[in-house]
Amino acid sequence: MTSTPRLSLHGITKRFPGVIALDDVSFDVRAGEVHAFMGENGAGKSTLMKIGAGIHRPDEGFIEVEGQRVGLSTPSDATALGIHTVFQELTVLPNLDVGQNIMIGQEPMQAGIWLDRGALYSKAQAILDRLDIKLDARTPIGSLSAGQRQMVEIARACGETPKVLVLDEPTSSLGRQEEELLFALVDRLRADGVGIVYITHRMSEVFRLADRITVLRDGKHVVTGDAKDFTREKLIAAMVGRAVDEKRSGVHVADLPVALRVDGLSRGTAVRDVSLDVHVGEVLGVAGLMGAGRTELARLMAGVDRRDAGSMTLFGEPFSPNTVADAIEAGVAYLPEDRKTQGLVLSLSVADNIALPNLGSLSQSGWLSMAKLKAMAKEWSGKLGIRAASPDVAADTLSGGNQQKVAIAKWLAIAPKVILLDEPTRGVDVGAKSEIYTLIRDLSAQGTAVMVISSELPEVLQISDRIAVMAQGRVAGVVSAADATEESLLELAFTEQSPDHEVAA
Amino acid sequence: QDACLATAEDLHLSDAQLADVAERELTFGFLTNNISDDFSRTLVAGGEAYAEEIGVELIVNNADFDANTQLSQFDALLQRQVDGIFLTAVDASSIGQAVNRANRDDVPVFIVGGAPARGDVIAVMNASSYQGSFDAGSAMMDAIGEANAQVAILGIPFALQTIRDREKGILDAVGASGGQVISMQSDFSQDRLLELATNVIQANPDLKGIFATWSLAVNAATEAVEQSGRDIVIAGYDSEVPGYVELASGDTNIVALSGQQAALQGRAAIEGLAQSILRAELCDEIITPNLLVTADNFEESWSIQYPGAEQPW
Amino acid sequence: MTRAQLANYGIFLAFALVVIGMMIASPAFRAPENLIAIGRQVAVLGIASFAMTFVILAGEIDLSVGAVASAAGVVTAMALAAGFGPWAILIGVGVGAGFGLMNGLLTVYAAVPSFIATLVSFFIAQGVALTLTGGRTILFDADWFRDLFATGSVFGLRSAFLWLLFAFLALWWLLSRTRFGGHVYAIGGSQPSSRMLGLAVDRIKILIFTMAGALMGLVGMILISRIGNARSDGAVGLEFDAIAAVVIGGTALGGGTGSLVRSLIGVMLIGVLNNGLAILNVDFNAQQVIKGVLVIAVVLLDRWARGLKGASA
Amino acid sequence: MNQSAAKLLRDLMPYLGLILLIGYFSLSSEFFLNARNFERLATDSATLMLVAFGMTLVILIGEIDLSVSAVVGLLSVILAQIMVAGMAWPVAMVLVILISVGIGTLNGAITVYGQIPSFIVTLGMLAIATGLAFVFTGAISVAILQYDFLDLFYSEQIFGLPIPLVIVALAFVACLLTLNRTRFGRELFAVGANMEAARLSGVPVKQRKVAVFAIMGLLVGLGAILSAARLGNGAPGSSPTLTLDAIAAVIIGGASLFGGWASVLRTLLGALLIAVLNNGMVLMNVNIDAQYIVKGVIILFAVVLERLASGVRT
Ligand SMILES: Nc1ncnc2c1ncn2[C@@H]1O[C@H](COP(=O)(O)OP(=O)(O)OP(=O)(O)O)[C@@H](O)[C@H]1O
Ligand SMILES: Nc1ncnc2c1ncn2[C@@H]1O[C@H](COP(=O)(O)OP(=O)(O)OP(=O)(O)O)[C@@H](O)[C@H]1O
Ligand SMILES: [Mg+2]
Ligand SMILES: [Mg+2]
Repeated sequence: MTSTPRLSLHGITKRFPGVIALDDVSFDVRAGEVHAFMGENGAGKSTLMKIGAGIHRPDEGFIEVEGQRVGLSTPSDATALGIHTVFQELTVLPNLDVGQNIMIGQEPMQAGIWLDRGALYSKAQAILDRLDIKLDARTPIGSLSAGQRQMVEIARACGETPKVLVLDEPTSSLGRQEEELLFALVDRLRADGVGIVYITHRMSEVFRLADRITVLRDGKHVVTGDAKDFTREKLIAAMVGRAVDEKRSGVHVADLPVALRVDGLSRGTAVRDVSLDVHVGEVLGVAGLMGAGRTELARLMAGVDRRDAGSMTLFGEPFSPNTVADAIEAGVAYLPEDRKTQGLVLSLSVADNIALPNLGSLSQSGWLSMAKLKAMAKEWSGKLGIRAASPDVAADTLSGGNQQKVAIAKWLAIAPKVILLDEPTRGVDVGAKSEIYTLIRDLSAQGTAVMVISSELPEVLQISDRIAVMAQGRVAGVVSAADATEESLLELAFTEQSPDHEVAA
Repeated sequence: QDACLATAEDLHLSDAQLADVAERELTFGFLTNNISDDFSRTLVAGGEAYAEEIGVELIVNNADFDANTQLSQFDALLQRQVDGIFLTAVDASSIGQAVNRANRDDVPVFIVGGAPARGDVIAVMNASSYQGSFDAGSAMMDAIGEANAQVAILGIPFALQTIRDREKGILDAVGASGGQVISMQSDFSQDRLLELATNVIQANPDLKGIFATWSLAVNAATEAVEQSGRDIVIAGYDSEVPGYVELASGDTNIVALSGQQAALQGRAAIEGLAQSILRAELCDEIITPNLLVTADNFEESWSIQYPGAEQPW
Repeated sequence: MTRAQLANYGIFLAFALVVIGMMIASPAFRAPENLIAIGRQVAVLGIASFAMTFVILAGEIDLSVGAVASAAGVVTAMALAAGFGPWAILIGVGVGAGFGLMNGLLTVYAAVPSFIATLVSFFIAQGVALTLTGGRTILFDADWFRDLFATGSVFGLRSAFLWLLFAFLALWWLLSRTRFGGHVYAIGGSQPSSRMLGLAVDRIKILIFTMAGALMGLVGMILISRIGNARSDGAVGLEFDAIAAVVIGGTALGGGTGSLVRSLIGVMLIGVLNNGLAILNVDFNAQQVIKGVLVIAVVLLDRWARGLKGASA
Repeated sequence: MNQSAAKLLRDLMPYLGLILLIGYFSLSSEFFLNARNFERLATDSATLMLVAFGMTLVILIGEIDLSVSAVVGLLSVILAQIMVAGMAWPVAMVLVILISVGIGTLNGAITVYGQIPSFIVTLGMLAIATGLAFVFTGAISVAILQYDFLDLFYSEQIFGLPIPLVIVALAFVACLLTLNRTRFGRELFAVGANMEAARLSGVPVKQRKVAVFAIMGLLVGLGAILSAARLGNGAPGSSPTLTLDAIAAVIIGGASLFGGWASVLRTLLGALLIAVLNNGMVLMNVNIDAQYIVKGVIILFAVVLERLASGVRT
């Protein structure tokens, strides 16, 4: 265990225009350990690992692999040395299929010149099977969910057993079963002597997996130590620099007026005959396995997709949005689950992103008030603690967590009556997470009806008043959060597995 | 009418006029509608050589068949305060607005390709597009020698006045000898013209002749007929190097090509502008007659059409 | 055929409809010699479109195609005329590859968008060709060369068509049966991701442009062999037709999706329309209108078929 | 002081190519730098400018319009023919603009609702408009003899400025304000950069796209009128390079061919670069064959400078 580290980064400093992302940071990972790498959004975790992956060049400092000093000038230099990385931003190529994605760069050849397509798919399939990932190698990526794409990414990195595996927030888009699959995989690879760097914002994962923990704050190294020497509170304090109140908030009595009523909503097989009420001033959690239909339901409620059947009322009035604009008009906001492709226009500035759904209120007969726009951006950047050089920088220069805050800010700014949040804390650090929870609480206290879709059961339990559990497109049950446990929710999530129910409707 | 200068020869400058011209240090603009054919090049070369000889500075520009570009170039020349402008118009009627401006600036304009819709030019110089094409067409119909012969026209998809005159010439020639035009196809690129000619030959088993309205069409028709192995005669407008080589080979389907006297026109361009500046009166139209180039007279025609140039065959 | 399968064949179906329509309308069209002629006629556009397919798949564009092919043709003809013999072939391909390399280097290392980089090459190649030819037609006398690239035939198939066939097979293999080809798609799918995955994005792009340039050398040689002369405007507008063929085939501008077979269909569609409408003696201007409407209709049918797939998934 | 000088230099960098070119021509030709030449430059390139502004919007939303040069030809033919038929020029102008907006809207509607690339739709429109213009005229340009119409655009002035210049200036300001100061403009940026995110933010993506094509139609219509007035006739095929020049102006201005970012101001400078280059080469009597090479090298030089500048900015 105390042999030469597999990978060590020494005294790394990295500057971007206007930011010092990393300031003299050292980090190493040994064979057969899981080294958790923690820190707030924008602390510099991904940047450090991109240096280890040969994507960024450090301004100062150097890199050693198994004690040998190396220069990593391209990503292939790193992979050649056995350092494989699953990046935070998905790098699956959307126009290829699963097998091609897994084997890219190491496609099997015949006679040196012919691509051996048979071998390509059988090898890729073998990797998928070995990792217990239930996917066909010939499936086009376009038809996969975000979680499935993430698994493809992991399969690619683990294709040939790496020396060092870097996982940057691998569970952020995974479902529960896939998570378990990943944890088992990590355990197996550790046993095989792989050095694993594991970046996450989820405390439970850290304590479940890590041997050592390193914490980074504002680009500076804070502490490195054995996982067993940390407590939850100590870890949070190291990351945030203060204690964070994680207590579960008081549960409301759901004896409140109905804001949005959903009655028999259906679309294809994804959403089947769903009826729900979202009350004024309550937080309705929606739990379920990946693919249970939660996102599809929210999209129907927000006018993104057209429903096949069913109806809705908003404060008793018929509500049948045909477009998102209709929903916004009526005061219903929807935060999509994927901020990169749906939530944000990454090339636009933070201010423009926040303004986008608010352009109606920021303009008078079409003319925009730039002063109002700036003020709105400033106000919400401040309220959510968005870390950006200024509201005028492009959203894609922000860290993932800060991007998520921008995506939420733009919907809060419309002052919605009903807000549908799909995975609102995906990729968000503990500090910010608790801020978002507080925000959600405040919103509901101020009389906004809130629906939160989340794949993290602790989160659902913590912030909801009631929880609806979906399974195979149907609502399997609605329970009071006070009475629910992770186990009881899971049990509901697994109901209706038998096909007999298909005819029930 | 009899007071005006009517032919290219009439435009020649006397020694006294030459001395006057040299003293004035004139600058002329010379605009061509394109520069990638032998006609334009010879025209420019003729103009440049003579301008040099008599001490006139020449600004040459090419419009690449773009009427708008030609107009901009015309305006730039006015800006440059040239003493006269000669142009082979992309579209004579499109230059009228600029000619009007030139009139206001008192800059004489000498044009090839028809009178502009507005403004006054000192004269329109024309090769005999209609007559040349009628003559070559008649030669073709004679060579075919049968009534109701089917012929095709291969052309340029363009609003050039000269092309329209050529088309009229051939239509009249065919009509006069009782033939019928069964197909008219056009394109810019030599390769596409070859394709069109091949297709037309393929589609019409009774085709007896092809009339090519410009140089590239002549090349394309020659090649297409050769490749088809059919007995189809060719006549055309423009006699350029490939046409001469073909005629010189002794084994050709070309019966006649109508050749413009580009070098003569180039020189006349300079002379006409100089005459106008020296206050001579030019007739409205100055015709430079075409040559009918055939297998019998090609050597002689060459030396008239391209004086001093090496024989390419 | 299931609906999902139909979806992938929409373009083929649409193409087949056009061909059948033409066959019914014209006996001359369905003559075997004519069908063979179409194959020969699309050689130039075909090879250019295949090269363009690679460029577009990688998310770039090449506007220099026509000018480079013309320049390569001109240089080759001059080399042949100067007695370089077989070396002329190397020179022609070299000129093309040189311009392609320049496109690649400018795009990759000077961070100039390929639209501009290749526009610049377009201007330079055109200027070079014009300067070299002086705007005149270059004749060369090398039957072996013309036979090799266009006029010779094996089993009744012209060599131009055989080059098309050969280029198609070789490039199809390269695109769908080699690692390189896979990476072309990857780059088009997402350039940032491809970089993070360690693909040699820069090198692949330079290679694609250079290969496209070299293929333009081949195109230039086929062009001059078909007609037997070389001109600075020999392949004018080819880039535009090639991009159109590729996009009509269904390859997305912007990169990542498409195929060589689809481009071939796009090329054949244009070839059949050109040939068929000419053979039917449709008025040249009406041809344009018909082509415009048909192109939109064909692509609509293709999209409609793809929509079926979306609906059934 | 020093810092603000550095900042000024940095802000000017993208335009350095144009500035250097103008400086060079001014020093080399006594005829270049004067009001009359710039007036001519502006009136001569008015159609290009108008079309390039429209193309900026079209490219911004990730689309393209290949039909403009053919449509300008067709519209000028229609304008000339209805004027020859006796219609008063103001009515004829309005009619032509309506037709043009119709063509633009049709391009947009087929693109959006037929879900086929605008490249194909406008390619088809290019062929159709070319064919129709030639069919209508039999390839013979139609002279416009209503001299008050011609002189209005190319002799008379407003506030001492030629009318085409005033029209271009108004269109420029309108496009600039639309893009940067209106809801519609902001939405276009989002549509071009990420259509799905824009849709999920309540932007009616389809309507916006069709609207952009309609605006393109309006500008093309104006451009066609100016072109007809300038040429004094309706001429099919009169401006074969218009489309490519307009797209080039937008891309030289730094926009991506695939959408998401564009600037009308930068397009204006791109178009100016092309216009100044063409004008200056005539004034300086550059050899006709060498003109192509000079043009290529200068465009390259200007764009490299511009890219260097954007590298500095991020
Ligand atoms: N390409 C870039 N250009 C400019 N700034 C960057 C770039 N990449 C990262 N940064 C900045 O560097 C800092 C560190 O970012 P990094 O992505 O490493 O954070 P992180 O710790 O991974 O955060 P998260 O948990 O949100 O993923 C941030 O301030 C970010 O804005
Ligand atoms: N991109 C896709 N292509 C095809 N089917 C999909 C896609 N995404 C989801 N589905 C299907 O739609 C249904 C509902 O998926 P949805 O995304 O709404 O589930 P979810 O509960 O929100 O899960 P997730 O955790 O993935 O967001 C499932 O049957 C799923 O398989
Ligand atoms: Mg990160
Ligand atoms: Mg979901």
